[in-house]
Formats: sequence, structure tokens, C-alpha cells
Amino acid sequence: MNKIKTIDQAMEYIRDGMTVMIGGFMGIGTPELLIDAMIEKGVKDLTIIANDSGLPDRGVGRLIVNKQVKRIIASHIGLNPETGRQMNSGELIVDLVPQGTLAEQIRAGGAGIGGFLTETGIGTEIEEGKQKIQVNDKIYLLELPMKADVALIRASVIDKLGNVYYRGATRNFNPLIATAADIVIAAAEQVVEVGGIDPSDVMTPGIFVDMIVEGEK
Amino acid sequence: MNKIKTIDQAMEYIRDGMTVMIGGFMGIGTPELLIDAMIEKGVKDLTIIANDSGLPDRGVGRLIVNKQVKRIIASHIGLNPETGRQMNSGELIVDLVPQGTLAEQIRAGGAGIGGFLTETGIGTEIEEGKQKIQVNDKIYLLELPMKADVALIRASVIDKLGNVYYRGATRNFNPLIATAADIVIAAAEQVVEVGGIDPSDVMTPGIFVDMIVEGEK
Amino acid sequence: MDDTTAKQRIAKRAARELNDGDVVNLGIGLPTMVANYIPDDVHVILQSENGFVGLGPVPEPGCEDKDIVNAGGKCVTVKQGAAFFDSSVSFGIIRGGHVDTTILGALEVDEKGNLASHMVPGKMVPGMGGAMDLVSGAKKVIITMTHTSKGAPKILKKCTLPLTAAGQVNLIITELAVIEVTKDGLALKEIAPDTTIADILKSTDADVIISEELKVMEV
Amino acid sequence: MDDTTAKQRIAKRAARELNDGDVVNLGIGLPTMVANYIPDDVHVILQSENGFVGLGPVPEPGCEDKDIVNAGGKCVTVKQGAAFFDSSVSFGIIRGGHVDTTILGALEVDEKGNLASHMVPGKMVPGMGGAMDLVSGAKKVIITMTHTSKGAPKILKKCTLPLTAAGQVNLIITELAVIEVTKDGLALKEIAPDTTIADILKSTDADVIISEELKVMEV
Repeated sequence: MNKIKTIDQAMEYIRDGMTVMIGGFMGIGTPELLIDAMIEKGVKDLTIIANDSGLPDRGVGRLIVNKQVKRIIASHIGLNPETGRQMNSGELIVDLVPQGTLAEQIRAGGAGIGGFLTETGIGTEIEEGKQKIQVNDKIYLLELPMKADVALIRASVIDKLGNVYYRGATRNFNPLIATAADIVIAAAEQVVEVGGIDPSDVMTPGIFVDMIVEGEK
Repeated sequence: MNKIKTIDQAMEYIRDGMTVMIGGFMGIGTPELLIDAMIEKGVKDLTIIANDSGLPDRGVGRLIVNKQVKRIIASHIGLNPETGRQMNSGELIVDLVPQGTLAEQIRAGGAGIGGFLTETGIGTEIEEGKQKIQVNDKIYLLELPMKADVALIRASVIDKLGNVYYRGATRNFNPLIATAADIVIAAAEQVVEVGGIDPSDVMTPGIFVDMIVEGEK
Repeated sequence: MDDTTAKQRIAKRAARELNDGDVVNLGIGLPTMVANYIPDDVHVILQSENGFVGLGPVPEPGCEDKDIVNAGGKCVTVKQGAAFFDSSVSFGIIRGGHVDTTILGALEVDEKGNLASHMVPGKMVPGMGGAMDLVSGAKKVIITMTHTSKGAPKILKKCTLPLTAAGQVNLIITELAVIEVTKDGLALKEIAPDTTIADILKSTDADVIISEELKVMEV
Repeated sequence: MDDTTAKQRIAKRAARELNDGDVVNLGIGLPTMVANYIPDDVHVILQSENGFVGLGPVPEPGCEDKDIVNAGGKCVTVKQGAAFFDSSVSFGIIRGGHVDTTILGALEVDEKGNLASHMVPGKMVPGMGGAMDLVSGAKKVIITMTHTSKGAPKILKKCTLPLTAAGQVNLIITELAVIEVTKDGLALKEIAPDTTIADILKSTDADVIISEELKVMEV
């Protein structure tokens, strides 16, 4: 099973209207190669799930500037003024989610957890529309799992089976989204042979990765 | 802050009646050095939380054979006939928990999650006494977090700040219990200077580890 | 048929259920034997719930690594391209539906696909280990077991032992038959060449639907 | 006092709240400046919610590693003994009570310890990032901010902006005062040498209890 694909082969799996999770934190750890290709393909009406909306010229932000996104679920949109502008003008739906809750919702989606209880957001607008559950005199919000059609991750090093090693702080949401989508596409900075990553150093097991595209910078 | 302690210094933190989480899977990844010391100290009436009850001559099993345990919460007791014998004779309380639920309960305890929804155990005796919660026409069990007074972990390599690297399959429950106890004691196969473990290879950050005892085999 | 021959036959038949690229978890005992019969052109990735994917063969004596063991605590090897992780990640894989097939043993299975495999109250209480999570989480659950125990049927109208999971079993493979759990009941899909439908019905407590495409089991 | 001087004073005072061995998360902006004033004999471990502990100083130009950035996306370094992890582990640390102290900025704080820091509806909506999790999870929440904004009080009887967290703030440090959130209300613990109680009360909308142990703030 050869997981190495051309960018065009990978793009066949990203279509208008899909829900796409994208790794990265303020653009660091985001697969820019796949953003480039999505812009070139012009895929539209996307729902994006990501930590943040990037910068106007970096990461997820470029898809927003190019008006390919109809909705974004993220914890922070402050570094991309265009996100706020489109939100205020009604062009874009923005769902703001506390960062820890967002990470845990994606993990839950990938790990088959039906929901989890958290104190984060109690007493704030985040409560709206959510079940509250009492356990031993404490009130929690029930937060539900998140999944996506496609997840786009950025691998610092990947072997041909799809085992991933993320350098430094590029890890962030990447290992989480890799578990929570029907199709997982990795943009790779470096591809190595099977056996080139020590089994103890693997951060995303290859069983989660469907496709590898080379050429990420 | 010197985290390296003698075994006697570490044992001061383990007292009669405490709840103690112990890492390992059928004894692999269990800190035998700390089991030795608990047997020598004769600490009793312990509640143990661990994947399994080990073997009669290995891991958690030795504490059971030595009658230091009043209750064990575990997923499997089959390799230690003494556990079953003490359970049937009423000397020992055994709470059997599905392994994935147990791992997730400990993670939840460490990660400040108030509970989580799972399908595991639906339609079985595991349901008893638990809240059932419906989400989108599906029924889940609400499982609650677990914490302990002390966690005993086994580090293959540890630096003097307490950053841990676990070799091979010794990882299992160790990184989870390290997050979920008031005091965490690591028995170390090998202690290295700070900087001796690459920050990307750390599996339990040192902020979780209170004490390091050298001499684990 | 002696017990060893029966188990070999079951393991061999179960191996044919696996597809190239599948992530597979094999239970302890008979299910572990399945690995010996996987065709050379079918590459499956074996998951070990104690914390890795890429389980390899048993090592040569003297080449054991004490830190690499399977979920039964036995020394094993890992293949190139393996990955280790902790127990919460391991069960995230299992619970999250990332295991294509799990093959497990059983004490009893019934018409509703209920499974009892983890205890006989008052007698044998090993605990469920990872079995409850596996049967809830895996996409396909295959039960491998001898058809009867000391002559008593193990495929029942209704399980008598405490359940390990309700309604999760997909396929039952014994030395006599391959039986699918359908919404209409248990469907006999294959029959061993050295038995008869009458014999199977006699040694099965559950109602069995004879499939229209009934085949002879390859042994 | 100009804005820079005020912020330096606040950061310096906040640094004195940190204890040797503490795990600390500093918000973007003014809170980040606190790191510059931590005494040499106090070793704290800085957590960066994008995925590590052991945050070090800003690198020399030309020595930046593009893969090592802080939660503001700026190039940083890590100290020896640092550890990287993913976002779910990062917020497990935060939510699980393993951060001793978080120091954050604010738009408004009120008598109940309520905090508004993440949005001004219709005007500025950057989002809460990790702030909601941090203030819910950290053992101690310190708010650092200038006492007023263009002359308008920011310490209120009741927050007017959407809350970032309810009742989670422990201490407020401004250029004029150190105020503790107690169950009886806001307690003025320290007053800057260049102001008066009257001035503080005038620039504070909330009721303030003058602590019996009121001290002069070291600046």
C-alpha cells in the first residue's frame, strides 16, 4: 500500500462543503503545501476546525482571505483581521471555543468518547445550548466530540507507513486531528524509509495516516 | 530542588490506608524497587489502582500475596490466583473495570475532566450505579475521574528534573498515573543530567514527578 | 477431532477474514494463533492493547527484550514501522473505531450477538481486561472458539454468564461452522466438510438460519 | 506615569508572587514581561499552552528555530530540561490543576472575581484562546493590568463585557494597587507610594475593603 501521493491525488479528497481539520498554532505546524493546493483548486464553502484562523498570509488565514470558508470553529481569530471583518459583515460564521475544550473535543472524536465534563466556560456564554451535568455537588458542562471529513497535518518527519514525528512546537493539534477524520493527509517536510523513526519516537502512528504528500517547507 | 531521594525518604510518603496508583502491565513497567520497599515497610490497608494484579511473584501481585491490600481497582486479575482467592474469601475487595475505561478515568483525573461518556459496558454489569446520559439518540455511561494519594512509576530513563522516557511497552499506565496523584515517585533504571533527554522525547514532563529513586532493574 | 486440530482449523479460517492493511487486535490464546495463518500477500498491522501497533513474531530464545511484551505479558518483537504509546492512546485507537477487526475467544455467544467471555461467577473471575472496550470499539468482532465445551453448546439462545458486551459480535468461527450474526438471527454461512447440518443444530442451543449461500468451510 | 513605566511596575510586582519551583503560564503582552523580573534565586517553569514546559528567553536574531514558538506565535527558546507535548496534554496540565499560577491581562474584573478579557462585542473579538481553560484550571489566577483605561475604571462592581470566567480571579495587580479577591469582596492589600487611598477609590468602580495589613507596594 503506497501512501505517497501527488498533491493532485490528495486534493481529490477535498471537496466543496466539507469539514476540514487543519493542524497548527498561529500557522506553526500548519501544512502550507496543502493550503496552497486548496487555494489553487478553489474548493469552497468549507467548514474549518483549527486552533486559530492564522494570519492573513499564513496558515488557515489564507483560505479565509480567499473566501473559501463558510464557517470556522477555533479558539482565537485575533491575528487575522480579515476573519473578524467577514464575521461582522455576515460572510463567515465563527464559533469560538476555549482552546482546551476544542483540543479535548477533537481528542474525544478520535478516541470514541461520547462527550466529557468540564468546568471551563461555566458562568460564561459558552454555556449556551449545552447540557449541564452535576457530579458530587459540582456542575459541569457536557462538551461533545468533534470529527471531520478530512484532517490536514504537517509532519516534520514521516516514514512510508505514515508514522509521524513532529519537531518542537509544531505538534500542537496535529496528533489530535489525525485521529478524528475520515481521511488524513500529511504534508511532509522529510520522508524516510520504514524503520527510519524509532517506534518510541512516533507521535502519530501510521495507522491514522492515509496519504503523504512531499515538499512541505 | 533536588528530586533524587533515598528509598527511605520516598517511603515516608506512603502510609497505611492510602490510595496508591502503580504503573505496569502484567508487571512490565512496574517499579519493583518501590514494591520491595513497601513490603519491607509493611504499609497496609492499601487501595491499589493498577491495570492488573500482576503475578504472585511480580509487580502489584507481591503486595497482595503479602496481604497489604484491602482493595484493588483493576481490569484483570487472572494471572495472580491469590487475588481471586482473597476476593472469594472476603479478605480483598476487587473492583473490575474495563481497561480502556480505567485508563481514561485516570487520564480524566489528571487532566481535570469531570467525567466522560463511553459505550463500553453498556448492557453489562458495569452499568450498575452509573448515570446514563443520552446524546443524539445514543445512550452512554458516565464514567468518573480517578485520583490517588501517591503514584509509583517506573522510568527507563529520567533526568534530574524528573523528565521521563519509557522504553518499549513499559509506558502503558505510567504516564497516566503520573498526572493523577498528589505525590509521584519514580523508580529509575537510569538517571541522566538535565538536558540528557531531548525535549521531544519526554513522555512524562518533570513537572509531574516529585521524587526519583535510583536502582530500578 | 482433538482440541489442537480444532483450534488450528479455527485459527486458519479466521485468518481468511483479514484484509490487506487491516488493523487487527488478537486476544490471548486461540486468537493469537491466527497470526500464524495470515496469507503472505495480506499485510495486517497487529495492535497490542498494552501499548503498540506493529506486533511481530515471538523472538528467538536469548533475543528477548524484557521491555517488549504482548498483552499477555509474553516477550514479543515489533516490526519495522511499529509505534509505542500509552494505555490511553491505545484505547483511543480501540474505542475510536480504528481497529478494523478484533478476534477474541468466548465462553458463550447468543442469538443477539451478546458475548460472555470474562467471568464465571464464583469460579473463574480473571476480569475483562481490554475485551469490553475492544468489542464495543472494533469495527468487526469475530469470536473464535470450539463449538461446544465438554459437549455443552456455547452458542446459546441467551447467554447465562455475565455479559462482556451486548449485541457486538459479528461473526462466530468454530471447528464446525462459520456463523454470522444478522438482525434476523444467527445465519449459518459455512459448514465444515466433516460434519452435517443436523450435527451443528444438535450442538447449537440457539436457533440457526441456514443461509441460502451455505458453503463448505475450507479447512 | 507613562504606560511603559506603569507596565514595568506591574510586571515587577507580579514577579514577586512567584515561588521557586512553580509552574507558571504567562499570557501575551504585559504578563510576558513578568519573566524579565523574576529574582535569580527563584526558578519557575514556564508553560506555553501551544505545547511545552521550559520556555526560555527570546533567541538572538539569526538563532531562531522556526519550529519553536510561544503561544503568541513568536520565536522563543526552550531551556535544558524542557518537554514538548500536544495540545490535549497541554490543556490536561492546565485543566488538571498542574499550573500553580497564571498571570493574565484583563479588560474588566469585578467584586466577585469575575473576569472579562476576551472580547468587546461588535468591536474586538479575538477569541478566548486558552484563557478560559487557564483561569478555570490554574491554582492561582493573577490579573495584571493598568488600573484604568483612558480614565475609566476597569475594576468594577459587575463586569459589563461577556465573561471569560466566573469567580476565578485571586489577585489583581495594577500600577496603583494590589487587590485580593476574598469571599467578602475586594481587599486592598498594597498601595503604590505615589498614590493615595482616595485616588484608588476614585479610580475603582467596585467597593474596596481597606485591609488592616495595608502595605506600601514595592516599586
